[in-house]
Amino acid sequence: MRDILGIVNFENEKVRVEGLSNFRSIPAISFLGRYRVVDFVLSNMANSGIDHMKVLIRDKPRSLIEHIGIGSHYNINSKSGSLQILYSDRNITNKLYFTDVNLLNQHSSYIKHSNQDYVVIAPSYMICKINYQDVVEQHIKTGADVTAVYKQIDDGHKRFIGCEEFDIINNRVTVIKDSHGSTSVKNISLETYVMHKDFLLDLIDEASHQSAAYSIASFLANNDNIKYINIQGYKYEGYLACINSLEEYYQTNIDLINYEKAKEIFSHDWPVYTKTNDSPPAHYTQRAEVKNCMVANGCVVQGKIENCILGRAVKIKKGAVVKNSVILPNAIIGEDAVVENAVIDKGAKIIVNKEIIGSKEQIAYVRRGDTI
Amino acid sequence: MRDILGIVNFENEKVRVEGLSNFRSIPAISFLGRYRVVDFVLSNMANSGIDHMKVLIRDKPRSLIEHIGIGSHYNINSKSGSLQILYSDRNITNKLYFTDVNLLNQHSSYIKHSNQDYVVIAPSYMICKINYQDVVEQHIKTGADVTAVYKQIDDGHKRFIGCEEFDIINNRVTVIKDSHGSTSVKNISLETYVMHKDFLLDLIDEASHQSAAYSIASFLANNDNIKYINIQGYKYEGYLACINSLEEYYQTNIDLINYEKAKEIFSHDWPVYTKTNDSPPAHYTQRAEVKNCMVANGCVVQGKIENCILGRAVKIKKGAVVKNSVILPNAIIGEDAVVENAVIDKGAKIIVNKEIIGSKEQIAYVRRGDTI
Amino acid sequence: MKTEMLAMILAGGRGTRLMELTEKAAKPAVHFGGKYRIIDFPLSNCANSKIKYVGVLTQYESIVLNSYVSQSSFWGLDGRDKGTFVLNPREKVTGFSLYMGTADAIYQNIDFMDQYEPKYVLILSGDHIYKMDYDHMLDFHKQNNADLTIAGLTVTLEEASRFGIMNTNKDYSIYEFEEKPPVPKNNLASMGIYIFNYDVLKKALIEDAPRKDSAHDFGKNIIPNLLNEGKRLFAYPFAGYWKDVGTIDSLWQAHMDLLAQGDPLKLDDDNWKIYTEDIPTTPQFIGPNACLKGSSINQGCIIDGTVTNSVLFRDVVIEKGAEIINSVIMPESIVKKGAKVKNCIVKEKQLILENEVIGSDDKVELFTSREVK
Amino acid sequence: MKTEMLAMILAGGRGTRLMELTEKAAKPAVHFGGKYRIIDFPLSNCANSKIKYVGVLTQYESIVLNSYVSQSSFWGLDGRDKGTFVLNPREKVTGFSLYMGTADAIYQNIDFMDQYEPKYVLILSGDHIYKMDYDHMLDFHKQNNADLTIAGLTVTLEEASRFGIMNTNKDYSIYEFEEKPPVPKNNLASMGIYIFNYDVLKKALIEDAPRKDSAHDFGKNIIPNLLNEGKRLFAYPFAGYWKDVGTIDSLWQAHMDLLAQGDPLKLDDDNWKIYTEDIPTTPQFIGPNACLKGSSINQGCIIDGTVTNSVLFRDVVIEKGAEIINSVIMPESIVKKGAKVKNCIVKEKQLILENEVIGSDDKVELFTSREVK
Repeated sequence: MRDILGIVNFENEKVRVEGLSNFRSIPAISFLGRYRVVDFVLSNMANSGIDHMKVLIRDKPRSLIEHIGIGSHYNINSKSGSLQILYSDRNITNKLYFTDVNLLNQHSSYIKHSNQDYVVIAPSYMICKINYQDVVEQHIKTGADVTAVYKQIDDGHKRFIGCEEFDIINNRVTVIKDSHGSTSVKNISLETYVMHKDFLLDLIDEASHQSAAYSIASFLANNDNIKYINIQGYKYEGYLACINSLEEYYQTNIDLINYEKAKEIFSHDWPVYTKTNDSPPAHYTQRAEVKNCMVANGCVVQGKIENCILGRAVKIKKGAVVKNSVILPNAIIGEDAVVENAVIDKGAKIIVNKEIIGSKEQIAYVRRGDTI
Repeated sequence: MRDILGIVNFENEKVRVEGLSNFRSIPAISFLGRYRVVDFVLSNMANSGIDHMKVLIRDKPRSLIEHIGIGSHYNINSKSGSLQILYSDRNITNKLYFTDVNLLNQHSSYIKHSNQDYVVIAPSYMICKINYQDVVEQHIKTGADVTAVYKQIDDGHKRFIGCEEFDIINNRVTVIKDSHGSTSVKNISLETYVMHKDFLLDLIDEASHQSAAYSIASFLANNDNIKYINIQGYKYEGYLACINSLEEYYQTNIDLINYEKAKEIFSHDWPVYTKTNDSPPAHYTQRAEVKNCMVANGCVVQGKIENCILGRAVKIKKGAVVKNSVILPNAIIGEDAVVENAVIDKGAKIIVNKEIIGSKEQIAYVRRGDTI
Repeated sequence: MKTEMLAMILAGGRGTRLMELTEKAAKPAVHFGGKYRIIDFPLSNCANSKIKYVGVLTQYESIVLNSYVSQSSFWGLDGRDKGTFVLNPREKVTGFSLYMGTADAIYQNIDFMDQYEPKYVLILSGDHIYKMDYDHMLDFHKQNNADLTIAGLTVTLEEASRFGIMNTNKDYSIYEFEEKPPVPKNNLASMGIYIFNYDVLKKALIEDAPRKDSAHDFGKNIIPNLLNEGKRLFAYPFAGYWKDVGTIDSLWQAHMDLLAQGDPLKLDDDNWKIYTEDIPTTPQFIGPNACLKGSSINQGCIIDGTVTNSVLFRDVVIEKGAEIINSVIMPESIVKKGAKVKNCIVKEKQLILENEVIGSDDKVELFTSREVK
Repeated sequence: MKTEMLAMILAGGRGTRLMELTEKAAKPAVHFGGKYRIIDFPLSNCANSKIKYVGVLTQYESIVLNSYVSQSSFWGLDGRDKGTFVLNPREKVTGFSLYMGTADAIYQNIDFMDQYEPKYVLILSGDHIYKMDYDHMLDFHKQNNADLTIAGLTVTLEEASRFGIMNTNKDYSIYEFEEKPPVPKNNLASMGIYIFNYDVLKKALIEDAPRKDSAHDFGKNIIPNLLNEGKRLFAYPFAGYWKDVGTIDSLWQAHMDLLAQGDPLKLDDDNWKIYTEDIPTTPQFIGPNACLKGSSINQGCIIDGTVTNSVLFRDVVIEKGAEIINSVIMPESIVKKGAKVKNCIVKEKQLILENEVIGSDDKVELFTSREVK
């Protein structure tokens, strides 16, 4: 097993999960009840035997810093490993100039002085299950400059819009472009790159000289650069979702209620780690009716729930009916309230008898801590 | 013992430790060899039985976040206690408006929902040894709105310039003003306040309504406010230093080499905690000459040192002569180099034969990582 | 290392009445409440009462218990000035012997206790389910200027003869202590929770140790002796939920209490959490055919059957059409399609076959006979 | 809980030749190197070799050692999938007995090892000072497709008869193992560091256990038996600094080695740190009258005297005019004005009076006779 440096990247400036991302950064958003979005990439790294990680943060650092801590719940030991949060010391008011290249450039000495030869850079907002050791092995075997992970999809006309797609010839990535949903079958980029540490340092240096607005992805995508950089594709076959809008957030949650689907990312030999809270098991009263749900500990269900995700310590009161909804931790759905096709943010209270009804096309959203 | 919420405040915008504070925030500056400035206030809190702390950060958070972590080396247990770092989620470009009031206002729900009734607010850049339990006991007994800690000094014409001083009548603080060094005997504020949690919340609310530029200190100092707020003084008798300039930083380090003086802040029943690094003991070779020094672990001394503070893993090579200087961790003083009246920042290298000579009036400073 | 009150947990019990559940684990390591082990309760009580050092005295086959207890971080008892310590019998200059009784177990660890120079020592049992603030009990002990304070529970008069019974004055001072009296004068029972002034405890243990006629037991020897010597003994009345889960029936009953009484232990209380090991699992999946009523279900479970009045631990699978009634299913057990489980405790990692029926209407059964491969 | 290679450290030694230093502590807990305890070396080697689970087998009077070893965070062996575990003798269904020999100690903990389903088990001694990457040794073991690999050190022929001596072929396969041979054929000595295939180890231990004529010892019984059975045994040659500090003289000599050989253990190497307890102390103060030559001095020391070729542990005070020569001063000892200490090991918390002279020119002395009040 190789000693790899893991870098968790932030999303690009176009990504926005309407509502939820007003209150915290995307990696810190509650996901599938008991997790945060960032848990998946960090667990992939931990399960790949990576115990030196850097997490890049663009904004709203507090909730992410609190959730990640020093990484001990991702099996990072403070003596043998390290998890370092990299945040900009400079005031960058224009989001366009707040890129991963810029941030890595500020902290390049930490990359330079790390003991690891190879680096994997992966974004926090892609949900997948991947062993980065395999990517590094392929990278070394092919002698590529960069190995970029992609998945061939056939529903590109409706999903992964706004992601990047690759043209690939003989396994080499020749074109990187935005995915607009015009075709169904395409190679979606997981925005996950493996390269030698020295190559990354050169890339950062070169990119920041060429333009202050370059990100790693946009630098590689540039027609002049991609000609000279040997980017090999690594084909990923597993489950993939990208949390880049409220709709994708909602749909990914709902899709994974199905256990057969969820098995693609959850298995006992590849645990998804998260910060836990010592909550008691979920409790269902005599009047509970529950079908097709994913329920976190600490919940008390007295009403009816169907096709729902319940975060930690959610309370569903008597007579309440909740369908096709994502309820974030500590929210309370009052007696006889009705909630459908909604995302209820953390700690919100839906009062007695209230109806919150969205549709598949227009998900209803209730803000953090609001009482409605 | 009362359950108290500890808040570590940042310095006001006038404070600047020339050179050193370009690279990290003042609380993160290396101090007395093995410590950081912030260790003293955090240890005072830990030794006062406080295990819920908030640390306010204004800028350059990385090195402070790394040093503090989740507070385990200050005896904060992740189950029974908490250390939360509060950083602004907003972009505030004008430093004048980046006040403690502003930051606490952004995060006031964390204060509101804490289980503690009393709050102690203390700055990171004052070096002292104080049991906050005693201040809280006096606070409760006197029924004050605010209890403010001060020390009566007699060298005010040369030290603590730029700090605040109190006029006190019958133990009540009647005037708070800047200390300009015009008189010797005065009551210097430790910028340490005890108040009820509810009073703090009201104060934050009121201050931010009155002016966006108010800090807690400047709000209390306002002539209209101080009339109505019962601020009682708590007289502190122990050692006090304030790290608010390069000169004070240097002088405080050098003063504390004297063990009789240092005993005022170091004792076995009041440990100063810090993040450690598993360095071996300091090693002195056959040619070492050492007088009046404070030396951290990991150092190797082959030359001559006198009146110096050596940070962790500093190397003093053969023939080097270092006097009256503060050497930060990992710095190397090359063979036959001469260093006097200097502050050598972290990881700097002074090459063979080089002379770095400052004076008491003009301390020499070598920047972090520089090779000279 | 100095500490005001040190806790010592007697966790040596083989728990033979819990039968196969304790085959490889001591009784305090038995699973409880859908998520916990029994010893999580005294250990979490210690952590929440701000006790810093806890010695756990184990003896029998205690690999599972020893490994578990030594992970002090589970209860937030890790760190610079804290810790849990497993105390097995050790060889000494004077030779070696097993722990001969509750008092002897503490006696053999006087050197451990001395390290912390405690003013008070709290002695607990490792196999009781309850929440208690030992710091309040210490306040009570100090207010009474007591030498020994014993926590007391009001039991029915019928039950009283199974306990040590404390006969007290109005101020709760104890004038008589009767171990398992055939005709109890009173129904205030000792819970086996003691706060001793350490000097009094140490002297009593050293005096008791060489006595050939002593069972070296707190209830039978130490406490009566102290009363005879005129020491100040007080009863600390306790009112909350308390259960000794020493038999399969009482273990099952305690789980039914949890469900029927609406969280009598207040497991949901954020200010007095019961801490336990954090095992990474999958989320809890409830399938389209599930029917859940009056049940507590932990994370990692995959449920597509009917679960009524039951407690399911981590990673239990209940397939479509299976029915679980009034039962306790321990971690990683699998109940296949159409099976029926009634009034049972199913040990961890058990497999119930398709359409298998286990349990009966009139008694509680323990299922331990088929491990998952 | 599954792990590739589990480590088991034999730390039961009473260390009688270290005399009063082990009065209340087992030998592996003895202080070493200005900052460490002996057992920090094997434990840090395990941590640095990425071994996750370490069992530490203790027996004699081991409160200090048990408490110390159970703090797995000292070596970064804490966390979800890691741990140090103290393994005292336990009562079992089959009864109870002390560890009768090195092999019996491991045998009695087969249930502990089974939990982790290891492919390999690394067996170490808790009282040797060295740095070794056990992961490299495991690579060597795998490459040779060995059943057992024994780390070997080249000693002088005079010393050889104190060790188990391995007679090997060119490829380091062992054809003969002689425990303490009077006339050694070779000088490749066993360091008591073994990597076993777990299935081979388990079978050998189970077969050895009932044999009445066996000393249940690896060197005397298990290894010769495996050779007889035709198993593949290899010697793994080790080249670095290694010291058995079993006597006062060798403990002192090891400290002098540290000073004279310029850090032979590379304690300064950031990539292979020796981890230890982090005790908060004051900084190290060197006063105006100090003279320090060829010495290692830990934090918390306050020095105003002369220290030459000596190792000073945490919180040692050397007053003005006092002189320390070729000595080892353990934590919290105080040397008063004008005193002289030469060729001594001073136990922790000792007081040397004003102008007192201890130690002599021609031999090493242990000072343990006056505790600081």
